[in-house]
Amino acid sequence: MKHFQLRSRIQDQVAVIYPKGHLDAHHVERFEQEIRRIMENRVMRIVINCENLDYISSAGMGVIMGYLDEIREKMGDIKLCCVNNQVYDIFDLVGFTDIYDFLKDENTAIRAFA
Amino acid sequence: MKHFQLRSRIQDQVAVIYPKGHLDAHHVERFEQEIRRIMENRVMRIVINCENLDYISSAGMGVIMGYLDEIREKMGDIKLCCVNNQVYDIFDLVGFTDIYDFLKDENTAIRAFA
Amino acid sequence: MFKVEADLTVTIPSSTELLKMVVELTRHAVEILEFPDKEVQQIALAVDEAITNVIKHSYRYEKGRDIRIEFFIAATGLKIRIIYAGIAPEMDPEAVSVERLIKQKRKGGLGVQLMRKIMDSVEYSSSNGLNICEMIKWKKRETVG
Amino acid sequence: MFKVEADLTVTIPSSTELLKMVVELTRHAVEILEFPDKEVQQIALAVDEAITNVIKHSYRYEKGRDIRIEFFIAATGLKIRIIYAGIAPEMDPEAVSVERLIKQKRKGGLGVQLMRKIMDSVEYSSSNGLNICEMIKWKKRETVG
Ligand SMILES: Nc1ncnc2c1ncn2[C@@H]1O[C@H](COP(=O)(O)OP(=O)(O)O)[C@@H](O)[C@H]1O
Ligand SMILES: Nc1ncnc2c1ncn2[C@@H]1O[C@H](COP(=O)(O)OP(=O)(O)O)[C@@H](O)[C@H]1O
Repeated sequence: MKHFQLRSRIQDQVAVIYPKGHLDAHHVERFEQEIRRIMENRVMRIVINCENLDYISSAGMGVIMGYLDEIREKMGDIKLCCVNNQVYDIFDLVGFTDIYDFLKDENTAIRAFA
Repeated sequence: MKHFQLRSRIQDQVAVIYPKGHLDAHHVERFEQEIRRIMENRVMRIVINCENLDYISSAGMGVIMGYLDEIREKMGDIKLCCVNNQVYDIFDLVGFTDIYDFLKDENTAIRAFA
Repeated sequence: MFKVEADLTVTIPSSTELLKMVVELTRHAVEILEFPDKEVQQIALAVDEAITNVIKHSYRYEKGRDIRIEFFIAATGLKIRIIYAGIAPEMDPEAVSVERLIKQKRKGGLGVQLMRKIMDSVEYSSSNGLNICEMIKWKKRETVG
Repeated sequence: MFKVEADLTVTIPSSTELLKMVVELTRHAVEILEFPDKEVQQIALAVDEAITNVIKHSYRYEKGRDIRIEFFIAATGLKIRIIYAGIAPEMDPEAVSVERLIKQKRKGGLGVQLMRKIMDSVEYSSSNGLNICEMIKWKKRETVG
């Protein structure tokens, strides 16, 4: 049984990442690699679709934080969508909800870049 | 969060019990009460619909076993239906599959009494 | 084969309320060994059965008594040791068939049988007022690596 | 308030692989206390954060070192004590805002903040080479009973 899985795709010059399951310090490397791979391909518009993300600890949040400055300097952004209530509460606790855009659905998140 | 839930209903003089979740020694009393309540109402045709039963230990199987002799003496029976693969394997390990009828769906199980 | 010290140890009070927790903990511990899913579920059930018996027979449902569960994880298999006090288990109760149990209107008698069917070895021992149930499950050739 | 001996004890080796197991075990242990669902999830996260820090900072990702987690369960609340060796934690690292962490391109710095936000008290102490992280969560009035 895989506790964490990840896939991503590109649409309209926006990379959409789909983390799935339980994202903790054990699985964070895989998540970080994906963000870096996307940035190395010079895509700076990233949507993290959290529809199937059940759990995130500060290890995962650290990755979302660590590249934001560089991404925004390069006129890009990280937006989150489809976050369930429990995970949203955690993002809210650390103050992410003041810094990142949280959108209801993926299309709105992608279009928010246009 | 309730780990085990139970409801039942009567159709065509057959009692259908719906155990749901995780049935272990902690929750077995509730299950046994229900079987006894049904028998006290002189209903001896019982279908256990295991569609939502995720787990059963020998405590739960003991209840299915303990009343069978009396029920069969009174021309009734216990039949099981909609058992998932994991739970079926456990029933099979202890030899239940030689003794009880296991049916694919609830209607077939109810009609098997007619 | 197995190390002398357990890789993972859990001490719980004798309460059936905690059975599900132990089952899920066992699943996780066993998953790490990459047993097939089906065996993971069944090993967790064997642990449930062993602990249920400790609570029921050794502690007679008395709450707050200690049960210590030790997991020994090796490449070739898994050893689970359960250490508890209370009434020592009868040695090797004879397996009674389901047919007989039903005729006798028994509501029990399947637990140890299940443990023995699931695990490759199940051994009970007692000394100095401490009882030990030790179960081993080897990894099948085709599932190693 | 809390008993002297833990109600539930788990000893795990320092491996991030086991974090999820600890999170689920904590959820179960906390559920028994009938905390609201949301708090159950968050308390489990606080334990994840504490253990992640032990593995990362105290054991520098070295595997096989012991981490002992003790749960003290009372009607009024829950105490969780984590006992470990290795490098002693710095006392009370100052909380840095997310804005600052982002400007500094930091990929960490949120764990202890989260623990403090979730729990009612978080205390670190060290003596004789053993380190202890002790966290308490009280049950709110309206949720007692
Ligand atoms: N931990 C134990 N301590 C004492 N006796 C035990 C223990 N485990 C099993 N036994 C004995 O073995 C018998 C068979 O156990 P089991 O197959 O689980 O059936 P059940 O518990 O339903 O009677 C029990 O009835 C009991 O006499
Ligand atoms: N168990 C620990 N042992 C040693 N140092 C610790 C421990 N926990 C926390 N710290 C210190 O506190 C700092 C803040 O921890 P945290 O908020 O989790 O951020 P991060 O671990 O991401 O750096 C860490 O960088 C570390 O210096």
